[in-house]
Amino acid sequence: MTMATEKDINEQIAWAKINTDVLRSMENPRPAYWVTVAVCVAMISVAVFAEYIQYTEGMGYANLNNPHMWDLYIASFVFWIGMSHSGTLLSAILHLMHSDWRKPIYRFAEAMTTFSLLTAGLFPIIHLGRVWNMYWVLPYVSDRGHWPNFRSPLAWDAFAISTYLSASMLFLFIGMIPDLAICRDHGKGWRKKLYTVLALGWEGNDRQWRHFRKTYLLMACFLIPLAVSVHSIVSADFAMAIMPGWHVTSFPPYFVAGALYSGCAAIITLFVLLRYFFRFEDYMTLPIMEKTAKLTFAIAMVWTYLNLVEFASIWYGHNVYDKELLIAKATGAYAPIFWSMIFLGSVLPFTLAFRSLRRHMPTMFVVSILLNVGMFFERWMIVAPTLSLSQEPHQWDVMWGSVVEWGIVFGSFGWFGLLFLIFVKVFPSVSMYEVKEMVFHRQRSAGEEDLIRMTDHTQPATETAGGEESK
Amino acid sequence: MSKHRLLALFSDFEEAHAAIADIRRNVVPGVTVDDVTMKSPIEHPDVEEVLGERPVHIQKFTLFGAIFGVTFGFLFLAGAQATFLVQPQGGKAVIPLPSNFVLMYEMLIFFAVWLTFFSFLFLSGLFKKRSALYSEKVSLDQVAIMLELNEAHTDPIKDLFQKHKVLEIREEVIK
Amino acid sequence: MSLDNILNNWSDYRKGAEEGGHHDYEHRWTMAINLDVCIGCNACSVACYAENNLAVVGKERFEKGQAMHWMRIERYWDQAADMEHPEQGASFLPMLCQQCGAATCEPVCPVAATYHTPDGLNAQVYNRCIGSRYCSNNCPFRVRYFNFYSYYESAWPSPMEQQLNPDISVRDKGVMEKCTFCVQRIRTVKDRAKMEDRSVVDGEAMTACAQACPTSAIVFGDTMDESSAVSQLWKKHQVKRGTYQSTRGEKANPNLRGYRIFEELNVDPSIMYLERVREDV
Amino acid sequence: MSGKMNRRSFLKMMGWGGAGAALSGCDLPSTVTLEEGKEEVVSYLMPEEFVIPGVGVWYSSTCMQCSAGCGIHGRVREGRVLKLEGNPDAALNNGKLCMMGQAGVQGHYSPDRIVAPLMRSGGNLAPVSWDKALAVLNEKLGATNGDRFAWFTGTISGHQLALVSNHLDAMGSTKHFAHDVVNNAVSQAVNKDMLGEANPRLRLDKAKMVVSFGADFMGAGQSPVHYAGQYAKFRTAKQRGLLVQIEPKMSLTGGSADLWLAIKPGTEGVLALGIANLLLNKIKVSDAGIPSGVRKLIDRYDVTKVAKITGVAGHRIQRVAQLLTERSPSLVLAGATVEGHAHGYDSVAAVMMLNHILGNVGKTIESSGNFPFPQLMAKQGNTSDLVEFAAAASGKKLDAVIFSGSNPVYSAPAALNLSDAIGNIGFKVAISQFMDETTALADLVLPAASYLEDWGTQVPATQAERSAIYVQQPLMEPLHPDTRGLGDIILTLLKQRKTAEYGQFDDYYAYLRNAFAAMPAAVKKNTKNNNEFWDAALQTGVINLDVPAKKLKSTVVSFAEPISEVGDADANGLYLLPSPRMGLLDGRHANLPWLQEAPDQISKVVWDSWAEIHPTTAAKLGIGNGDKIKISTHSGSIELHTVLLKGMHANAIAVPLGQGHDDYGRYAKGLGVNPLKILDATRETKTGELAMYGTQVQVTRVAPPERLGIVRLGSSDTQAGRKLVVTVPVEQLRRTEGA
Repeated sequence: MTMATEKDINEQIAWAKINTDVLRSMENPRPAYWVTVAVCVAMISVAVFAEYIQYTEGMGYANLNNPHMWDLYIASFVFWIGMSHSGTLLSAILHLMHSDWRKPIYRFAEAMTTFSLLTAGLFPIIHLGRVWNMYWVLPYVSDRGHWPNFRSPLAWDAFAISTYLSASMLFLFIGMIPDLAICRDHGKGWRKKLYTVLALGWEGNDRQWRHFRKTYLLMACFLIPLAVSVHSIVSADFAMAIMPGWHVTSFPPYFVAGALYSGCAAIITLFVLLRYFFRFEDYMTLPIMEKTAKLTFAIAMVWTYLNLVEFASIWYGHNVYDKELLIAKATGAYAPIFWSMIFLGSVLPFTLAFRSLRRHMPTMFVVSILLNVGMFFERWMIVAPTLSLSQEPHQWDVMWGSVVEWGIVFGSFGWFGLLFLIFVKVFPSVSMYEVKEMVFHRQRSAGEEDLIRMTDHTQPATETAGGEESK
Repeated sequence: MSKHRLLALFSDFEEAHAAIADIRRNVVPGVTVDDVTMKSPIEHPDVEEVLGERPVHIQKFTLFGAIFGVTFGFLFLAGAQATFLVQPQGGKAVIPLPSNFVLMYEMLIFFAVWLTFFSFLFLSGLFKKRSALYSEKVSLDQVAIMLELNEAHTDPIKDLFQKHKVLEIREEVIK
Repeated sequence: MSLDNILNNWSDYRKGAEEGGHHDYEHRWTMAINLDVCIGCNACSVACYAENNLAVVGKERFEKGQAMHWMRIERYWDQAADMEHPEQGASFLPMLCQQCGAATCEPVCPVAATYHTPDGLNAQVYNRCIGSRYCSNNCPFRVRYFNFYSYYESAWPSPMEQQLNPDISVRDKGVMEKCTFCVQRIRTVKDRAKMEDRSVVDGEAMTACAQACPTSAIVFGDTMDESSAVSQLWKKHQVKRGTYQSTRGEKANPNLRGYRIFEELNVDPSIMYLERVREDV
Repeated sequence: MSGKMNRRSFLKMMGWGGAGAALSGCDLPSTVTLEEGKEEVVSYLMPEEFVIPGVGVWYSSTCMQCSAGCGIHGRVREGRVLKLEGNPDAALNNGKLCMMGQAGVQGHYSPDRIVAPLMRSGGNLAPVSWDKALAVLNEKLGATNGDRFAWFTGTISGHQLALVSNHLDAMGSTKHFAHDVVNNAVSQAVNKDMLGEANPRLRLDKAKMVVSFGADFMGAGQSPVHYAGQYAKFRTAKQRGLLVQIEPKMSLTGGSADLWLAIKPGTEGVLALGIANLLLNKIKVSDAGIPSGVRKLIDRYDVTKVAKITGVAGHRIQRVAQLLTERSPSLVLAGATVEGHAHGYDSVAAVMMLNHILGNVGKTIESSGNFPFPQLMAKQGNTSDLVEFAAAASGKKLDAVIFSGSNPVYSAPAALNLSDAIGNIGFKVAISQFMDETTALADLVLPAASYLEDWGTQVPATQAERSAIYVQQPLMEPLHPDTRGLGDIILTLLKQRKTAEYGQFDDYYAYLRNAFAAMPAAVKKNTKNNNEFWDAALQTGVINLDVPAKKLKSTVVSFAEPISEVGDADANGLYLLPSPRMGLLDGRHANLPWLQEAPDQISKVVWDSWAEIHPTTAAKLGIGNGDKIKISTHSGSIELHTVLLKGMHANAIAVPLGQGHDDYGRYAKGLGVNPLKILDATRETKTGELAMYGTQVQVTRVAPPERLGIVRLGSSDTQAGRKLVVTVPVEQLRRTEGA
């Protein structure tokens, strides 16, 4: 109950200060910003060069081979798709649950969703042997009577990702319109022109707000089942195959949990960075960090549980192939990565259980990054060991990616970073109008808070009592 | 008689509510609450209480999009599968329901989301030129009440606003 | 892409469904490999290189696992685990695409580049392939080979390109390929039979591996032709087409040597192997 | 060359020989005819006669990839040969073809072929015209005579052999060295002495049991495809044949054995004596016809002693002896690993004696009859000729030598010092397709046509049930216009010496036609005239001969104790087995990428040399799988990586032949090592063959495994519990399929 005394946000904060703080963060990039941009561009150049080699010379330069037809590209694809789920979680699920503490931090999480989708979408393209024919997976009318194979989970991916990308971009954009209007009202020069166009003539009248609220609610309603389906479909890429270690019925929830997990961890990372660099201490407050961290911890435990479910069902299922693979994961060539994944994914999150650590930004930064390393390993451990150890023992092989493959994976972080860096300087990374709403509502309900808390506590007690009585 | 448009800015939300409540109670005859537009920097709480129920039709478009997505999805997929030049199973068409359901589900969401978005763009009155009375304060921290009324009613309304501690009143004449 | 097409396909589909499945094959190309006489000599494999324009990848790429042998001879030591010598020799297994009836590679291809022909073959359409490699990942036999590089220059320096079989293409980088049961030979034979207004005679269509095999361990033919050698073999060994579910327990004499690899995966392979026999001395 | 073939006449000739398969293939554009004297450019849509665009025509010919001489069909499309298959008319291979035969087209189309005559000037080989080359050749050959001139060939037969012999005659020389690393010269000598025939017919298909002492008859043997066909019959017979393979290193044939026994190298003869001992003394088989000296020798080797010497368990020996009496007729074979010791003759004799004791002669060993054309019969290569050649060369007894179809500089052990000795020969001519090690030392290089562009006849030493002459015809125009067939070249040389006899022949084709016409009528059955006979011969690719039946004698020669005293004291001694494999064989196919990429059948290694060692031996030497080791002998050392293999005797280390070329084109160069180089030049005492398997070596570990050290196919040596290859006991087979 000590927690309750601590406010998520300073309710007395002046609304004008919110505007100035956020708008300030969008202006005048410091040298550090440009250095980071340069680093990202350099990382992208590495990937572009690697892709050039791969494009002109062939996929063989990624060290792919007969059993290992997929490797890090697909692992990265799953990783980035997973990352994208955090935005949905924060903006849609918490929105529907009226958890208003999400408001200061959901904007950049949503941007992260979009950008990690844009990154994830690159990987299925990069991994294609004939990239130039990638549009063949889309259902377009062709005079040759060709269609994609709708039975293929990869074709489902194309549908799911395009749906998810458009929905999450729309969601991000719609949610940003009132803020764009603020930017427009305060902007100068090219920014003014840009925001005038993007704000679509928003003037905050009641009609617009009414429609806005409805739209936002409907979008959130669709986004949640969509997000769940997207990662389930991504898991179908594996679960629909008959390979040991892939043909797992618990994969859809496992993938969704893993996605939320890595997404939350990424939010923590960016939370710390934005709080530090943009001095958003007033908005990205410690209580909010605590809530995020607790959420992450809860999801980590769900993920751990699903891991155990998978292991147990394999162990007791007595499918020789699956069992063999599980043992090989734990003891074979991939064991260091496997155990790192278990440690980083299931043990390390216990740091989040400590209040002092949760409130220590450097720790949270390091931990969140390590959690995501663990989650990257998880995706790798889903893709690679199965390929290395399939039904046919003659083709068993352990493969480590080449410089080309790692270069492209490395570059994808640069690409994501660059998109995000551009975003924070062009768009408000904290939702100004929603922080105002949050402050407004909290102020208003401050007086009633005690009463509400009392009812909350007494209500269930009476119910239980009544229940017992009726028996 | 010329028509006037007034924009009153309030810093106190409660006062603005009270002002509208007065209009609603026909304190100034001839001016109804239907003429009032309320502008707010946040998704204004209790706006229905103040302005009364005003209709929103977006959900109908959403429903249409969802239904269209499912039906079109199935017809499209089945049609594509039946006319596939290369039939993946021994030259015969295969219309596999489980995978089609997955895709129909995606298409449901796809069309529902886009229709929601477009209906929002058009129904919410965006893409209009902002009136000259638009105040940037509205996007900061003040509530505005805008209403169109006959010249005769402007003064009583102004008085009403003054009573409710209006900060600023802007006025323009529209014919 | 016409209404006609839709209606025809639908009516065929419906008709087939009523008759308990929609497979009305004209041919069903099938193989039987007698492992007892397979000596593992590699003749089939090299014959396949010669017939099917397979690229030679070289030592470096072979080491990476990027070799293109559609037909590979696997060699296992079964006895040797605790014995000083493998006293019953080696176990050789010619492994090639099993042309599964319920192939796992087919449904996963996003562009339907691999599909089932009316001949019961598991065809790979090189032109359509975009190289997602999902099919290979989902092949329990691991017999799909991907063109990780362009081999025009490296595998066939002039004048070696003159040896290339013009009946089939040389695959460029980014395309999956695999054993086709020498579909170009089947095509020629079918065309000839059609021109002469007769049906295909058993032994007329012959894969390069079956033709080369010095011990005639490989028998290839059409199981729709009841009298073909391969039909007789399948019948003799009581191995039936269909998934494991539909054939389980139907082998009246379990001592017969015919079996299909990974039967339990329900993929309905078109290749029946005959068990290797050894005499305990 | 006056009889230059042009495209038209070539196709005309070829047309007659077409196997006819194509004619039914498609609607013939039959209206297209050739009007004489009217030359114009026509597109391929209106092709010349017998070229049907898009339709392959199969022509018969004979494979020259090894000395077996199988009949082949070559698929010719648009004037190019694309694919080789076995010729079903050839009794030898019955329409089947091994991997080496399949790869024949690659040698033909190799980018490394020599395309013009080369002459040494100022230390380097430089291109010259044929006229110049032949002028120099004639001049040099004119200046020499008698035994100072020699031919050095591989195994050679048919009319090419006849021409070579005639050329030697014309030169007044008797020196024809025929060298082949893969040979069975010792067995031939034993067979000659014991059966009266060097190459009797072996009938695996009639045998109920085969005991093979190191005979890799389906791998690197004398006629692998033929014996593989017989093996299939042997295995699928009503009573499934039983194969026992006894050898120090598991060969391809050993991989298919029911019982594979590892034996200490060089002790096979002792084991044979031990089996004989059991047969004669325990099972009481008659010892009729066994010389008393041999009988005494047999009695000296009881099972315990034999087991101790050979390393084969006593109960195994007893069981094999027992089975040999139960499964009659049987067949006992001796192979290269038995022959390749100083006491090779005695060992082989001891092994072959078992056939006599068991009464197999006449049942599973048949006479191959009197071949009607002895001058065409194969002159089989061996290694004693190599030793003698090296001696003659270093003794400066040779002025001019023509090399063809053999690569002695590559295959001679360093101890023979051949590459230096060869410098003593005044004029060295190489008729060769490729720049191999021998060709690189030649003074004059004549570019040979590939066997797919050349005429010829082959008479394989190993004949099928029906003896035959195998006809070789060009399957396409010469790929490189400046190459010439071997027959044409010899004919040109002969014309210089014997103008009267050979002047009438424009080319080898004309010579062959004449030779065919001259064959006795009995050969030309069912053909009306010479043309028809010629066409029939080309069409089937085979001239089947009725060879009068003959009876083999069944005797046992006296032989000495089949074991060397040398080295036996050293129980831990390691014998180097330079083993030829189906594939690269003796190294002649190292330039064919398909064969380089085809894994070794047993160890599955590609593109390299490797050393096979038994794991216990390796452990004793501190060597791990894939380690780099050094194998040294008196004559040098080689470094290569190991493959631990249980199919090895603990006293043996096997290194495959075929790699380690200094030259020989882009695919062969710089790969692996050549174990032949470090062999001792010990000779078999009776035949003078090189004792190839008798070299003892020291092995030391050099380095741990490297990335490209051993590149092999397949990563698992076991089936990991899968039902991939299922092995069932023969009793199950008997219940269901057998008698």
